[in-house]
Order: sequence, then structure tokens, then C-alpha cells
Amino acid sequence: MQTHQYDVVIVGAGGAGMRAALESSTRARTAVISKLYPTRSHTGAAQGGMCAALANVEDDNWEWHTFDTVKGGDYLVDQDAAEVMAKEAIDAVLDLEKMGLPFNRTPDGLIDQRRFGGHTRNHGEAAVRRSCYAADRTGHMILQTLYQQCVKQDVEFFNEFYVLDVLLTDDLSTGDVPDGQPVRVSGVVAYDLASGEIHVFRAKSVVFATGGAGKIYKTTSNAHTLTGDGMALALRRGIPLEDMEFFQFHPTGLAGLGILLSEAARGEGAILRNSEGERFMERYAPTIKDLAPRDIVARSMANEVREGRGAGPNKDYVLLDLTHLEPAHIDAKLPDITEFARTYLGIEPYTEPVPVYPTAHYAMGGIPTTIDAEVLRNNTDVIGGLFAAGEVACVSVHGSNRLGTNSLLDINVFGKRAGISAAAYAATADWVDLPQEPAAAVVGEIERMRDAAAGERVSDLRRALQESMDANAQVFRTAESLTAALTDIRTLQKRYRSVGVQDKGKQFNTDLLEALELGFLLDLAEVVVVGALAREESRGGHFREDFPDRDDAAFMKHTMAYRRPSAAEPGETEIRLDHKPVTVTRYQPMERKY
Amino acid sequence: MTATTEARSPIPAPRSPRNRRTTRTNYELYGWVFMRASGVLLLVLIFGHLFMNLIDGDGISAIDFGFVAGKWASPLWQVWDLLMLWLAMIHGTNGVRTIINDYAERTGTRVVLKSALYLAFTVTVVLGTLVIFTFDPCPPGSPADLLPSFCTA
Amino acid sequence: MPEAPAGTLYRGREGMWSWVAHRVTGFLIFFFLLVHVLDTALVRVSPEAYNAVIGTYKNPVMGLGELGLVAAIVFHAFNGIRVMLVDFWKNGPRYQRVMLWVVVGLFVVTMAGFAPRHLMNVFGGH
Amino acid sequence: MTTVLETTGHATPEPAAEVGAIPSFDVTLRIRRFLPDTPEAEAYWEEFTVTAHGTDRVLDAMHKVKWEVDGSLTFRRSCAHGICGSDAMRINGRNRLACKTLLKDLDIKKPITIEPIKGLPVIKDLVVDMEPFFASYREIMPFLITNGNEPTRERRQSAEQRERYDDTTKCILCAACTSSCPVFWTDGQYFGPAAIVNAHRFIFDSRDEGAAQRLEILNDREGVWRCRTVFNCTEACPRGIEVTKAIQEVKRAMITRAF
Ligand SMILES: Cc1cc2nc3c(=O)[nH]c(=O)nc-3n(C[C@H](O)[C@H](O)[C@H](O)COP(=O)(O)OP(=O)(O)OC[C@H]3O[C@@H](n4cnc5c(N)ncnc54)[C@H](O)[C@@H]3O)c2cc1C
Ligand code: HEM
Ligand code: SF4
Ligand code: F3S
Ligand code: FES
Repeated sequence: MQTHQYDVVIVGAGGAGMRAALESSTRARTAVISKLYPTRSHTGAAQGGMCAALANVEDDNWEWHTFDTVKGGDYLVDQDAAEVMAKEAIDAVLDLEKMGLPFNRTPDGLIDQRRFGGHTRNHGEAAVRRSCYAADRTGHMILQTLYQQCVKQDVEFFNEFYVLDVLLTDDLSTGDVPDGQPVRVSGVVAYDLASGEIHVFRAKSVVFATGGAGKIYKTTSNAHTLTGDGMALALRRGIPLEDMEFFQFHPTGLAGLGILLSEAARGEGAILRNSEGERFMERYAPTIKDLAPRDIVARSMANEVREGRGAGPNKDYVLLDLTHLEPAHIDAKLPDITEFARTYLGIEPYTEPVPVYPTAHYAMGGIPTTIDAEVLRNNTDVIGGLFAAGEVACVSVHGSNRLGTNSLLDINVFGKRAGISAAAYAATADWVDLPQEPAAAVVGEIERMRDAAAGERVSDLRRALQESMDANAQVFRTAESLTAALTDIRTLQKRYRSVGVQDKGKQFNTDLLEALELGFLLDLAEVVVVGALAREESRGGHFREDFPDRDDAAFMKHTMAYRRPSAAEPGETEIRLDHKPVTVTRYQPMERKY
Repeated sequence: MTATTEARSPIPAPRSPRNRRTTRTNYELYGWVFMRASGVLLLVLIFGHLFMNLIDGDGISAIDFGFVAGKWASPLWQVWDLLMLWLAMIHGTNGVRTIINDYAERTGTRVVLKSALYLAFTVTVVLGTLVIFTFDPCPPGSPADLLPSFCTA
Repeated sequence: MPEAPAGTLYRGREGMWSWVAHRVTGFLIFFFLLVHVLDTALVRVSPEAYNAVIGTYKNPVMGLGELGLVAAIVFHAFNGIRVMLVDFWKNGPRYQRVMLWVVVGLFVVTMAGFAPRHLMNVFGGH
Repeated sequence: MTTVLETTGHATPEPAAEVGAIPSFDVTLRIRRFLPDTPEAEAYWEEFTVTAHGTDRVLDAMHKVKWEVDGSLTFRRSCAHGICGSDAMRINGRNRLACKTLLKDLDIKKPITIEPIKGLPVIKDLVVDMEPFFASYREIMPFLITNGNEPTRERRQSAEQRERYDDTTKCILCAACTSSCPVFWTDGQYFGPAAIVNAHRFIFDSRDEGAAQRLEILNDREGVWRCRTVFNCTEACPRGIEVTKAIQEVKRAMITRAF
């Protein structure tokens, strides 16, 4: 076991992690720990754009942007946070440009902007061009640009190191620490994939930026490595997770594969059609049609399929039609996604419509934080030195449904804030001791798995989980389906205890890591489903067929899920739900119509 | 910078440890340009040479001392062959140097091979140049039938 | 090196094979040139010596070798032009493959013109 | 040693079936393996036969082996659709991304050979040490260099100026190009095409002012001049970047500068 000591440790080298690193490494001794090489992070998959009210091509301002974010999130958004994000968006984009990001340009040489779902002029009048983009590889450019700056600043990276535990001064998982008592972070425990060794990082500040958890679903736009590690580690250490029942299903995943075709396609004019060739979104969102927010489009698509108007041999997808667009325009603005259609489905988008179906895309929920990225351990107390930003966090700027392009914005705005906050905290705080045997829990878990005689297979359990989640906790949910999912998850959690790995080696044992990741997925799926069961209303990405309306009286509040020792079964844990009020500043909830 | 993990693979790395010393000279650049410039010239020179020697007249069967001597009597062919000799030797030597750099992995091997190369270069060029300049088309005491017709012995 | 068992050969395409050929031909020509300068130097020694050595070139085996050498030079020269077009012509890299087929075509034509004549000289000369 | 798995298939119908009737077929993967933990570690070939479907990629077949037959089979992967650059490997003798190579596009009558990319030290199975690769990348100063006078808004750049370096911004640092280059295999000192591609991205960016320094670095003995226009890099690039063209443009920029 090796021990390192840094002022700030950032976990995750995606957009949020590296944006934080750029701030903190100039102010404090910083290490970035990432389970992937930084440029392999899933931020690189983001396509469509990053929005900011630059008003480069059309009249626009950050207040409209705030309103759209709040409305898009079905009023579960904390409006103070949304305001911060929309205001700082402009600098966030300009910062990236100054770092060298190659945005597409207007004829005047300014950053070009295009339309995106849910972004409107003057509080919903018409779609507005707000998304700054670099063809359909905006995320790729952001990730590369941030990494380039990290190289420039000589940021210290520990690549292919898996953080498997976060060390706190008090054990929150029992639920015995009284509110108000100060709790601090003292470091993290990581596993070096290449050598199989355990490294303990002692730190004054720790920033979690580990990204999403799409792999709890089977059909997803997310990478194999997006297993929600950061959320699960926090949950296990007694930190609550906020609004986990809200998962975004992106309307246009390649049918059957889940690979994403950006909303930018529709922003550039592509149209969704059912088997009859009808532009069905006209019925569901008469004003902005195909550019309605994702939850609405995804449900409309699922509904078309349910009512028998799906296309294809099994009538189980709809079509994204780009055939009326100029091939040259497609090549200039959407080169990558059209290539995906060609490579993976053998479809030529110039001439054929592309089969699409909703795909699990984005976790609106996550580790609750303040607008300065400080992690909350209940509705009010922050954990000293612990920060979170990006998809792993829930500020909450996305409420119950994130608008397209708001996530790349989120990682930049709150990544930066996290970096600044973490360095500032480290500058004033003194060191706290690491716990006795800091790595004991991790070592125990790893040894148990490696030594287990052939037990349950990781892949069997994972597949069962993902299939159950796709079937029971996707676009449409009911008490019945969710209960079925919960039963499945509980069974799988029990079976997980006897999971064994085949690879007994020390070096580069990805078999072992997949087993650990499965544990995270199971824990998170449980939180998602428990939260979804309790939320007996429909709002944003969470649609309960048995409760199809939004119920502001009962549910205009954030879910806070805690993992605590089970009262009924000693030795077991359970998810306890609590709530947190939504911050409303200017925009009173209204019915959400587009 | 990334934490470096100690070498873990018992398979020897296919690359020698990084010992790149920045050269900061235009040497490679000039070499590269020279390969191209000389290539174009050589194209003319060599094709002309081959044509004269192998195609024109009776081809290779007609080549003998008399033929060579006849050619070198003219300053044009003297210069032609001299240029060809130098350009081809520099071009070829530089090319072979590249090849040695590519395949000789240990510095020792490299040094030995390159020394041999440069030695061969020097010997050949010096010898060739001397021959062209000090050549006597009508060496005294040789049978007249071997000599070019203009030798009036 | 315990490269056991060896990995497979990289399956490069036209670009790689033409480079291998360019390298091999360049190397061959270079060594021939060394020999060639040495044998030509014999003109300084004596006409007899020179003619004796040149005489050996006139036997059929050497004649065939000579043919190979010319083939090497022709390929190397034409491909050298292709390389230069790749270097200096804006669209060169895009058309490198086409250009290689042109090189091969020119090579065949040139050799078709040269080989019969040369072989006649070698085999039919006396 | 040969392991053959009888067709287990996925428990549920592949959703890919939605796209049309997808036939399933057996493929054999012939994988070059190296397990460092075994005492006398040596590389060896191992064959696996699995059932695959029409839209499956090589990566899917490899996952099937890992998940259902031999958990110790080790390779990197993340995004599974060709944008993260994790899984460059040598498939049937050529460098490609496993997640972007569809089985149906290969000749599946013969075993599909899969080997690690060449020229970098093998750590385990298909995993190589990427550090030397990234070291070259870092050396060419892959970041925008400007003279400090920050404008308040964005720097202006026309659409044409933006287009000038578009191709090389697509690089995902997968190393397929560098590890396909015969010059790189020989001694690994050559900077390699990926580093040059990334230098190109900045050299031709109208906003950048560090071109001279980067050209200086690549003028090195191990720099652009070692490129012999083999084109393996261009053929291998999964992003369709015209790598050799970029290298030639850098060479020409250097020549213009020198004369
Ligand atoms: C296909 C796709 C397209 C998208 N398009 C858009 C778009 O157009 N606009 C938009 O705004 N948003 C878009 N999004 C959403 C957005 O890209 C993501 O939400 C955002 O990039 C997340 O960034 P992140 O930094 O939080 O996480 P990531 O980029 O996922 O990075 C996570 C990092 O954490 C590290 N990590 C994870 N676990 C561990 C661990 N245990 N130990 C150490 N390190 C760990 C990983 O190595 C990685 O470096 C898209 C998402 C997808 C999937
Ligand atoms: C006939 C006209 C010739 C032309 C047009 C020509 C052209 C070229 C060019 C352009 C190169 C550089 C290739 C590169 O950088 O990738 C080259 C390389 C080379 N040439 Fe020539 N050349 C000619 C004659 C010769 C001769 C006569 C010799 C031998 C003495 C020779 C030996 C070589 C060698 C050894 C190389 C290096 C090959 C390598 O690095 O792969 N060439 N030639
Ligand atoms: S240039 Fe292409 S092949 Fe090379 S690293 Fe970049 S993406 Fe990969
Ligand atoms: S393969 Fe190598 S030699 Fe040049 S053209 Fe590509 S870098
Ligand atoms: S897994 Fe990301 S490129 Fe293949």
C-alpha cells in the first residue's frame, strides 16, 4: 500500500474533473485520479453543444435561459442554481474559446449557435439559437481542450486508478451523527489497475467528478465505464443522493443499440416520423414540435410505438428523417452521427430515415451540493472539504429533466466552481488524520472477490439488472413495474454476495473491477427504483402511468435518499427517503406546455 | 504528468528507453530536401546513362574499354558521370543511413554499420572521381584493338 | 527476445508495400553502385582487366541480373516521383494509391520496351 | 489451447432484432494473449468460438468471451462507439477499433486474429503501455499558445480559417496510427503520426502563435522527417483523418520556414 498526500484530490478526469483541476492546480497541490485516461472520459461522447445566451446570432439573454432551464426541469430546479449557471454560461463558453476550443463560426467569425430542445426566446415564444457547438463533436472538443490545458499546466494525473472509497472523519452510514456536527473528508482509497496495488490519497479537499450511471440500464448512450462509482461510494458512506428517480431517456438512440444521435439533428431540421410517415410531434407539442424537451419527445415516441404506429418489422421504433436536408449541410453540421448510422446500422441518412428509440442517457440526480459544489450530508450541513460537480452531482440545475446542452454547461460552470472552492478550502483548513487502516474495507472486498470460488457470474447479474431496469423503470413506470424491479434488484443484491471473479491475477484485472462496478450499479438501481416508487406523480423524466399528473402540492420537493442500517433485518441496509424543499426565486410553477 | 508505474512486462519493450535528444538543427530537413532534389536529377542522369550504355547501339554486349574511353573523351560525359557518381552516392548513402537508423537498434551496431557505410562512401567516391579525372583513354602499351579508335598509338 | 510465437505481419496496403519496395530497391541499387564504381575503376588498371570483368557481365546470368537492376532503378525512380508528388502536390496524399498504379503501369511499359532489347543483346549478341 | 463455447446467446431477444431480422452466426476469435502474472509469462494464441449477431462488433464478441468464457481476457474499452479511443487493436493484421469493426464486414469463415497494437510494451493481453505515446503527444505542446492579450469576447476566426485545421481536431488519441507505422515499430523514438496530427491542429489554427516552436520540436531527428509516407497511419485512423496529408503539410511548413 502506498500513501500520497495532496491538498486537493479530484476524482474523475472528464469535463467536470479537468475543469476543476485547471482552477485548483494553480492554487493548491492537486492530483487528478481517473479510472480512464482523461481523454477517454465520456464527456468526449457529447455531441450537440453547450448553451449560453451569447446572442451571437439572435436576441437572447441569460434570464430566458434560466427560465427555460427551470421550465424544462418541470419546476424541480433550484432556481438560484439555475440562475448562476445561466449567468456564468457566457464566460464558460468564452473561457473555452480562449483555451482554443474550435467552435463553429458565424460568417462574422463569432461563435456560431444553433437551436436545441427546450431553449426558447422570451419565455417560450419560439425556439432560439443558443447552443454553441463544434460540428457534432462538441464534447470531444471540450474534453480535448481541457486536457490540452491540463498538459499546459502540468496537472498531475493518476490514470487508470479506480477510487473505491472515500474517507470521512465520521461514519455517516449508521445515521447516528447528529445534524450540525462538523464532518470532514480525509482522503480517498484507490486501486491501481496496472499493478493491482492500493493507494491511499490523503487530502484536505476531495472533488468527486465521476460522471453518470447509465449502465444501470441496458439500452443506453453511456459508456461501459459509466457505472456511477462516485454516487455509490458516497451512498455507502452515508451521504444522501438527491432526485435519483429522475433519469433522462434521450429520444434518439440508434434503435437497438442505444448509441446516441444528438438532438442537434433535430436542431438542424431533422423530423421524427411514425410508420405512417406522420410528423407526430405536431400532436404532442404544437409550438416547438420536434424540439420539445427530451422527456416529452421520448414519451411521445414510446406512445407512438405502443399505439401501433412504430416502424420496422416489429413496429418498435420510430424514424428520424434527415432526407430533406442537404447532404453538404449534414456533412458540415452532423458528420459523426450520420457516420454512426452508416457504421452500426448500415443506413445512409442522406436517403433513408434512421431507426431511433429512447435510450437511457443522463442522471439528473446525484450527490447533493450547494452552488459552490460543497457536498451536503443532509438538507443543510456540508461535509468539510468534500465537493462534487458534473453528472455525479445534483446542484440541482436540471430538476426532473435536463435540457439538451445544459450538461456540458453544468460541468464547466460547476466544475470551475468546485475547483475554486476545493482550493480555497484547502488553503485554510488544517490536516485531519486518516482513519486507522484506511484501506481495510477496500482490501477486504477485493480479497473476498478474488478468493471466492467460482460463484455467481458478474455478467449474468448485470444483464438481469439491466433488463429489469429497461423493462420496469424506463420511460413509463407504474407501481407494479417498479415493485417488480425492486424485487429483482433485492434478489440480485443477495446473489451479488457470492459473486466470484475468474481472473485471479494482480495486474490489470478488469474482471475484478467489473465485479466491483456491478456492486455500484445494484446499489444505485435500488435508489432509483425506491425513489420512483415513492414519487406518486409524473414530472419531467419520471412518468408514472398510475399518476399521470404533476402533483405540486405533495411532490414539489427533492427526494433525498439515505442508505441506512435496516430496522427490520439486522445487518442489512435499506434506503430511507427524506425531502428537501425546492428553491424558487422568480418563476412560479406553471403547467408545462410547448 | 502521469504516475509512472515501473516496468511490469517481462516481454522486453519493443522500444528502447526514450533517449531523445533534441537536435535543433536543420540537418534532417536538408537531407530530406536533398533526397528529392537529387532524385529528380538522378532520374535524368541515370536514365540517360542507361540509355547510352544499354539501349543505344548494341547494348551491353558493346560495352568494353573502348566504349568507356570513347565516352570519357568528351567533357560532357565526364561531367555527367561525375555528377551521377556524387549525387547517387550521397543519395544512396543518406538513404542507407536512414535504413540503418531504422533497423539497427543498439547504438553500438549503429555506430559500426554507419562507420562502414561512410568508409564505403569515401572510398567509392574518391576512387570514382580519381578514375574519371586521371583516366587515360590511350594507356601506352596496350593492344590497339582494345582502345578507342582515336588513339593513334 | 521471447516473442513466442511471433505475431502476424502487419497487413499494410499499397502505401506500405510500395515503401518496402522503394527501400529494397534503393538498397540494392546502392550496393550495385559500389560494385559498379569498383569495376569501372579497372579502366585505370588496364584495358584487359576492365574488359575481362565487363566480359563477365555479358554472360546470360549477369544479363538477367542487369535486367533486375534496371527494373529496380526504374521502379525506384518512378516511385520516387510519386513520393515527391505526395510530398509537394496538395492532393498527392489523396491520390497516392492511384499514383502507385500509374507507377506500376509506367514500370511495365518501360520494362516491356527495355527487356526484349536487352535480352536480345545479351543472348543474341554474339 | 482452444476453448469452444457452445451457443449460449443472450437470454432475451437482442433488441437489434428490431432493425430487421438479424441472423446469428458463429465466429472464432484467435487472440494473442499474454498474462503477466503467470510465472513464466509468454505470449500465446488462443481461440474462442462464440455466437454473434448481424450488428455485433468485434468488441461485442470479445465481451462475450470475457463475460461468458474467460474472465481473464483483458482489453480496454469504454464508449463502445468509436469516440473514446480505448480499444485500438490489430484485427486481422490491421489496426482498428474493436468497437467500430463490425463482424459482418470481416471474413468470418476464418478465425479473426486479434493482437495488441505494435511498438508499445504489452502489459496484459491486448493492453499496452500508452505512456510513451502520450509522452510524445505532450512534447509537441498540444495547447493554444497566444501572446497574452486576452480579448474580452471570443477571438474571431472565419469559417474558412476554422475549416483549415478541422480534420486534425477529430483525433481521439487512440494510437492506431502511431502503432501502425513501420518507422515507429523500429525503435519507438519517432514522435509518430498522432503527435504530428495534434501539432498540425495548432500550427494551422489562425488563433495560435506557437507554430514556430512546434515546428522546431518536430524538426527533430525523430520528428516529421522520419515519416516515409507509408500511409498505414491514414488507413488505420478510425476518425478518417488524412494523417499523411497533415504530416506533409507540416513538412512543407517547415521547408517554407527554412528557405
Ligand atoms: C452520447 C452523449 C451525448 C451527450 N451530448 C450532450 C450535449 O450535446 N450537450 C450536453 O450538454 N450534454 C451532453 N451529454 C451529457 C454530458 O456529456 C455528460 O453529462 C457530461 O459530459 C458528464 O461529464 P462529467 O465530467 O461529469 O463525467 P465524465 O465525462 O463521464 O467523466 C467521468 C470521469 O470520472 C472518472 N471516474 C469514474 N469513476 C471513477 C472511479 N471510481 N475512480 C476514478 N475515476 C473515476 C472517469 O475516468 C472519467 O474521467 C451527452 C452525454 C452522452 C452520453
Ligand atoms: C533514379 C532516380 C532516383 C529517384 C527519383 C530517387 C528518389 C528517391 C526519393 C524521393 C527518396 C526518398 C524516399 C523517402 O524519403 O521516403 C529515395 C530514397 C532512397 N534512394 Fe533513391 N532515387 C533515385 C535513385 C537512387 C539511386 C541511384 C540509389 C542508390 C544509390 C538510391 C537509393 C535510395 C535509398 C537507399 C533510399 C532510402 C530508402 C528509404 O529510406 O526507404 N536512389 N529515392
Ligand atoms: S490520428 Fe487517428 S489514428 Fe491517430 S490517434 Fe488520432 S484518431 Fe487515432
Ligand atoms: S505510417 Fe508512418 S511513415 Fe508516415 S505516412 Fe504514416 S507516419
Ligand atoms: S470503446 Fe471507445 S473507441 Fe472503442
